[in-house]
Amino acid sequence: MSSAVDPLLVLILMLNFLILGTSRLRAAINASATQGALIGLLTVFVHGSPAMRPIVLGAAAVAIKGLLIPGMLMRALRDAAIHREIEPYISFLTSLLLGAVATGAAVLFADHLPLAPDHQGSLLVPASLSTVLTGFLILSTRRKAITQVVGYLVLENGIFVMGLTLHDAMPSLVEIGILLDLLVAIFVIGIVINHINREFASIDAAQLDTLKE
Amino acid sequence: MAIALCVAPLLFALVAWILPSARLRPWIVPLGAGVHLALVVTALALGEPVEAFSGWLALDQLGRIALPLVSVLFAACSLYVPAYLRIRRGERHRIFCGALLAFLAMMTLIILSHHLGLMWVALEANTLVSAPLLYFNRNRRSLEATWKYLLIGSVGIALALLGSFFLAYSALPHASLVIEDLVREARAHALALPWLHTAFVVLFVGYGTKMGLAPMHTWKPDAYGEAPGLVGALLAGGLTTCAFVALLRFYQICAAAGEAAFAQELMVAIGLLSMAVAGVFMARQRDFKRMLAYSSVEHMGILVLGIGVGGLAAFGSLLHLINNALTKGVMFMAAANIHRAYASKTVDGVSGALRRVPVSGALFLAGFFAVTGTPPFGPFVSEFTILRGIVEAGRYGVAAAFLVLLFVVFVGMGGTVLAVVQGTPKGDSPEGGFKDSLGTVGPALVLLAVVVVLGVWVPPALDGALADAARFVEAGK
Amino acid sequence: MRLVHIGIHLALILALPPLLIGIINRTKARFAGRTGAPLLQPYHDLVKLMRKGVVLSRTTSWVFLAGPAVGLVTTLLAALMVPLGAHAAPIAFDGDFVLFAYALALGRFFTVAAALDTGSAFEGMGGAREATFSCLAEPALFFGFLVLARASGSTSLSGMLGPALAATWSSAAPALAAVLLSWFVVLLAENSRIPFDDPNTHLELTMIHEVMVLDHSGPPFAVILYGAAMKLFVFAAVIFGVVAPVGGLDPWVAWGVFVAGLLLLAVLIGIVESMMARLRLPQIPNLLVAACLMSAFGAILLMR
Amino acid sequence: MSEWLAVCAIAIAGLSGLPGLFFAPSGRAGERLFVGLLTLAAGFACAAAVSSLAFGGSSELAAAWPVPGGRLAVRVDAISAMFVLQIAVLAALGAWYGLEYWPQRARPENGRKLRAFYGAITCGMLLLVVARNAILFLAGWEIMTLAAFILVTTEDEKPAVREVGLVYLLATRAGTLCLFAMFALLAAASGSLDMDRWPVALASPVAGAIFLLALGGFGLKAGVMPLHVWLPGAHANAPSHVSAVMSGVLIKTGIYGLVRITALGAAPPLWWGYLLIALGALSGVLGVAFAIGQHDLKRLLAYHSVENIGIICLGLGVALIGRSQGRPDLVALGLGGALLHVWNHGLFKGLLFLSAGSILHATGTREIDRLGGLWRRMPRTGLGFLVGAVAISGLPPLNGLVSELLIYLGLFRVGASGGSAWLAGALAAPALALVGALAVACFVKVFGAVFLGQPRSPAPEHAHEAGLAMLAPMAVLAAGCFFIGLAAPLVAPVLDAAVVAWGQPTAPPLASIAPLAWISITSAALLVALALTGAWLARRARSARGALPIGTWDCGYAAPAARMQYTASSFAEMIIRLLGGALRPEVHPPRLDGPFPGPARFHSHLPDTVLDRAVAPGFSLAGRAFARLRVIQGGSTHLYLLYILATLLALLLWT
Repeated sequence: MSSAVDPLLVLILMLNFLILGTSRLRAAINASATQGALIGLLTVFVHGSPAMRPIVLGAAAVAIKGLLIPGMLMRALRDAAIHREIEPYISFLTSLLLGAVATGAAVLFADHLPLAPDHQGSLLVPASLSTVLTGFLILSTRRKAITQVVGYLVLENGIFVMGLTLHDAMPSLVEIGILLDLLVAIFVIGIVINHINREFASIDAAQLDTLKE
Repeated sequence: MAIALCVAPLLFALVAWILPSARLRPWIVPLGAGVHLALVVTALALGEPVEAFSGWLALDQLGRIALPLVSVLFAACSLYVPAYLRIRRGERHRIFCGALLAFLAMMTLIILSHHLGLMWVALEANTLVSAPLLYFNRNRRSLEATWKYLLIGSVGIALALLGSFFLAYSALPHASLVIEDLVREARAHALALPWLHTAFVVLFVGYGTKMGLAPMHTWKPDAYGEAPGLVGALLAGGLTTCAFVALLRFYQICAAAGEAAFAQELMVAIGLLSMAVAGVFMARQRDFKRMLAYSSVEHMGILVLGIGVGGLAAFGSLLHLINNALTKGVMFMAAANIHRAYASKTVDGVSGALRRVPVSGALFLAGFFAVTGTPPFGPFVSEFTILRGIVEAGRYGVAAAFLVLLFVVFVGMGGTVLAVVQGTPKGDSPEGGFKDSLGTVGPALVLLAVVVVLGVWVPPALDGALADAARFVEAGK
Repeated sequence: MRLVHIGIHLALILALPPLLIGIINRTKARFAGRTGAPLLQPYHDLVKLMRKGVVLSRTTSWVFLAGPAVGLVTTLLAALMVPLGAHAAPIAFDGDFVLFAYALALGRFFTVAAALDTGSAFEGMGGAREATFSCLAEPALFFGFLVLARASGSTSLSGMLGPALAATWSSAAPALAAVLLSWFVVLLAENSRIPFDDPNTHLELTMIHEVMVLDHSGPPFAVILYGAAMKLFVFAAVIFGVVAPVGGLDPWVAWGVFVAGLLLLAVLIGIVESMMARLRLPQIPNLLVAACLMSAFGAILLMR
Repeated sequence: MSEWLAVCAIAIAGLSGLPGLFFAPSGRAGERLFVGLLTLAAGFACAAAVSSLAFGGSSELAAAWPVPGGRLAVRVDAISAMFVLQIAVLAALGAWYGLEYWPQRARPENGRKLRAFYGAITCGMLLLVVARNAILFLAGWEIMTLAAFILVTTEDEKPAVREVGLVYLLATRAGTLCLFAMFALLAAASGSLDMDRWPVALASPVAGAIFLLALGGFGLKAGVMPLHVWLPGAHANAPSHVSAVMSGVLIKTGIYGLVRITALGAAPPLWWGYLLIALGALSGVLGVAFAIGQHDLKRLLAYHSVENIGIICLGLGVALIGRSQGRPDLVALGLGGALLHVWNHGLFKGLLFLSAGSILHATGTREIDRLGGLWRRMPRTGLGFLVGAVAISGLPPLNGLVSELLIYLGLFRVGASGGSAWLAGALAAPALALVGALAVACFVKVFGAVFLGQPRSPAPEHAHEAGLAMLAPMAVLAAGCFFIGLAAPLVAPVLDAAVVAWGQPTAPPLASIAPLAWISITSAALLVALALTGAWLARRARSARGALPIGTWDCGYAAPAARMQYTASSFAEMIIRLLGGALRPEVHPPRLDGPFPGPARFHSHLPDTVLDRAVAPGFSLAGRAFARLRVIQGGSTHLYLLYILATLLALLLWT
């Protein structure tokens, strides 16, 4: 566990707020991409000594979270000629406040969980929890399908961070976490968004509410 | 053996994918299903334990209930495939057949895997392969359904992963996700309880989303409503079974850690809530496929309620797992036939099914009576056993709520089903006029026969297996 | 000896009823300041009717004739269950009061059926009234039976109205009085006397019993009149049994007292009829309900 | 012995309708085979009952049954035997009646279905009255219930039929759920689902709950007011021979259940008896009151089923009071009367429904006010109806009187003997009297309006007498009414056996405490006297016949028309107004204005207070409330995800 971990986590938290606060889709995507890349770095730094395995994992994370998925999102953005604004159900200010509340709650909650000795005092658990909550927040307050995908990315970034706490104990587990990204990458964005775009001539997820009671 | 069980369907999926002949392709599915069923039977008959990968895959007492169930259900549904694809000629059979068999493989993997990570991967893969099945109809509605299914399902899966992490963390420094290890740690009280509690809650919500417990059930009516009836049967009978099995594994760990009471409270509450929500939405439900979805929500609630009460009720709920899955198969296939015969799935457009498609109509009616726990059908035995369990546990309030909700559900479902099957047929039958044929009603008839048999005769072998499984879940041996 | 008394019982049942009617009419005439018909006039009427032929509407079936027959026979059966003198009635067993009430009901059934058989609006109307009012009279009757059963400790009419009752008059006088009053009302209602109905009114719309028999003629009509008289006799005998359970006396004296009492009762009825005016139909139920409550009150008094 | 016979009967009955499904929809072979098989089954059942009653000493016939808690245990004791006999007789007679009433040739679309489920309902009823295990009992119970549902909705193309079918289904399910709870309690308290192990449960603190649940479950089936909501509609809309079976025996299975459960407790608390007597009085009075107001012949008969169930409950209540006060004589009178009335009601209500079926068959209408003058056109049916009407009113010389007399005696012993329970008897006896009087009024009204006078509409003018297949069953039932009425002492031993089977070996034989011989002798004498007087009058009157045809005098009105006759509705009007508080009739009087008002219509209707003013509004209210909750499923994915988050947080906070 190197000293670079906590600063990275702080950055990740900052990005959460950036994503919550920005009104521009592009910025949100870029932010999530950066977050992914940072998590890739984090994977490496969580270990005291740079070993082969974490480095490969980190590289993969950077590749997928930092490049592949954002790339696809951008393409979808281009193809679908989407309106560039984020249209939240709640004002950005409120989102930010909720995000702050979520982060605080996460920190408090993490405190009453007994941490393993080498995670004592580290931000790993709180950061991951708050990132998960932020992801949820974005998922459920942003109109566009594509912003929901961004939210989902944030959510899983949080989970990934949680996974890092276990990487020493059971590396394989963390690695399958990557599969989660493949799921999102391949399906949610690649295919479905394009279909939605074709069928509905827009990817405003708010239109997807014909099925109801 | 264990590996064969998972791989065989995949091979057939591959065959179905590359097979050039569109005429033969539909028959690959029943073939694969048959082979899988044969494998399952041999595995059950086999004396020595079925294991692989140093215990990561194993057929335990729980699997001995769930695996044959899934296999039988899939076999019955697969018999429906050729007739169905004959009607849907010239559409993407390739993907459809392949995905179906892959679906079977993943379900098998979930049931067999004793490594929670592996199980999670299988569940995720399962979600992926079911997406094209849902989207088979290729219209806006099915697309929307698929989108919701994927997004909500993915969130559920994500939570499941987070929960798995928590669980593993609770076992630090001996973090592991192999059930046996965790149970051992739990018995030794080496699990950090706060982490365990958090883990269970998160896992309950995550897998509960896949299982379709209220209020995480929201994807269900859309998905079941828009998917082909056959796929609906597999989701309602197969996927939910797998998710339930997964849930039971975590419950097992909690029980081993002496935290059963904590988990049970959760299950009872969510179980009753699911039944209530189902009841509310089934009342005056116009769309009979959505109605089936809510019925599925209700029965998921009954299942967790039974486990939550424990004892005899747990036994009953394992029995109910079987009965519910098979009955759902009957109802979804019958509903699919009626849907096709009227080109509508709402009571505004459908009535007098008993006259236009007599067999399917009768099957739908019989399925309704069966699923609402009427003798002499199987679900009666299981629901009554659960009730006895609740009363024996002295939880009279729960018993009262259980019965009242059963009645509410019956009222709602009865109104819709009778409106569908009785009366004089509305409108004239659409193009070509769909008629009952052996291919479309045969599978449902087979399943119904099984359900009736389970209602009047629970084979001692099955009875023993259920008892073992109940003990296994509650006491971990 | 018993046979002799049974003979007397039968003789009284068969012979006395028309005389009661005669007495009532005579009393009313006297109150109206007329001489009135001779006491034996009812007998003459019956004989005259017997000699006449029968006129039947083409609408009617044999139910039309069954009405009078059943009416008479069932009343006769009821009469055979009421103790008249010091002796138990010829037919007496536990619960015979049920048969008593239901035999009369059977008679009612066929009388009303006969009325409906003519297909005439008037007679249907009369039948409806008869059926309705006896519905209200029945509970009053049974509350009374309860009181008598409790007081006399017997569930047979011969016991209820027998010596055992006489003993309880001292202790349970209020309850018995209540029953008496309510049963007197029942008597007037069941026999369609004033204030319920006026036997010799001429406005069909207001009649109950008379309007049911508009179409009858000749012997059937004679049977009806005779049956009606006998019904009056039966109720009078029951009431007399409540007032004066003569069981204790010497048999022959008892017979005498009984006959005298019955004639007195007839006079009383006549007086009531002359004093009171007919009630308006809508008010009749209220009076009957009052009678019910009265005997119910009696029951409460006795049993609490 | 008798157990094996019963099992054979159950099996044959269950299969009887199935072969017919494979015959041509137009041929007669199927229905003939069905009637043959069902008659055979009935024969076996009767043999079972008779052998059990004759030789007594029935022994349980049991086999293991691999269903959780299940056991194939069957036993035919005296109580079961009484019900088996009744089920067998009525089912067989109904089947014969169906040959002409619902012939396959005339009903190709639903005849085969009807017969298949007719067999099933017989099978289910027979099974449940001999079952000695809860699971087996419930199996029979639900087979019966579902078959009854299919039979009621035989003509499901009619919206009204579908409606009553749904009401029946929901009501009966509510009852079944009560039974589920009851059996679960019994099992929990006694550790077994076998009946002979249950007495311990009735000693446990949950006994009261068990009794109330039994009352709910079985009372719904029996149609005890106010649980009768399903009964009138179902009986009215089912094919008439099915109505006969439902009213004659199906609702009695509810009574059977009550008898069985109450037989378990050694000394039940007094309030059980009070409750039954109160409900009985309520059902009796309101049942007959609603009946009087009906315009639909079969609906009217259905309400009389409610009334008679009330009378039976009175008897059962007396028996319970006797049980809790340790007075075997009360038990004998009450239970004997109740069970005998079960038989009697089966006989005369079956007879009445079959007659009503013949009327419907001949005229095509059930509207009482459209009928009239049928006596000349269908005299045999009329005679059958008359017998039924006299019997159901409890009048001598028929069977209704006997059972009511027993119950009266019981009530009087309770009410007049000064025991602590006197109030129950003191209020119930006059109520029963009121019921009797109202029944007389009601049936004289029906008989007069339907058979006497002149046809009120073209419908009855061309009516035709029913054929042998329909008349013979009616004749059998009528004979039954006479037999029990005139030979009551012969029936007493059966009732004594039943009382013993109810756990009262010390009870005195009925013949010793009830004047059965007297009743029969008097009735016979009455019959003879009636015959003689009638004959004499008829001879006197014959001279008049053949004389020039005369119309009804009608107070001199020259041209009386059929439409001027007093209608059934007007006949009942006074009584309805008297009881208006409870009945709440809907009357739509015509608006007459000006000195010469134009033609106007009068319309009156008597809705079922409980169903139409309480239950149905309650359901629609709940429906609207649910509809308001539907917004949860609004279709927005965001909302759905929020639910998940909310649940997660809520559960995390809760734990």
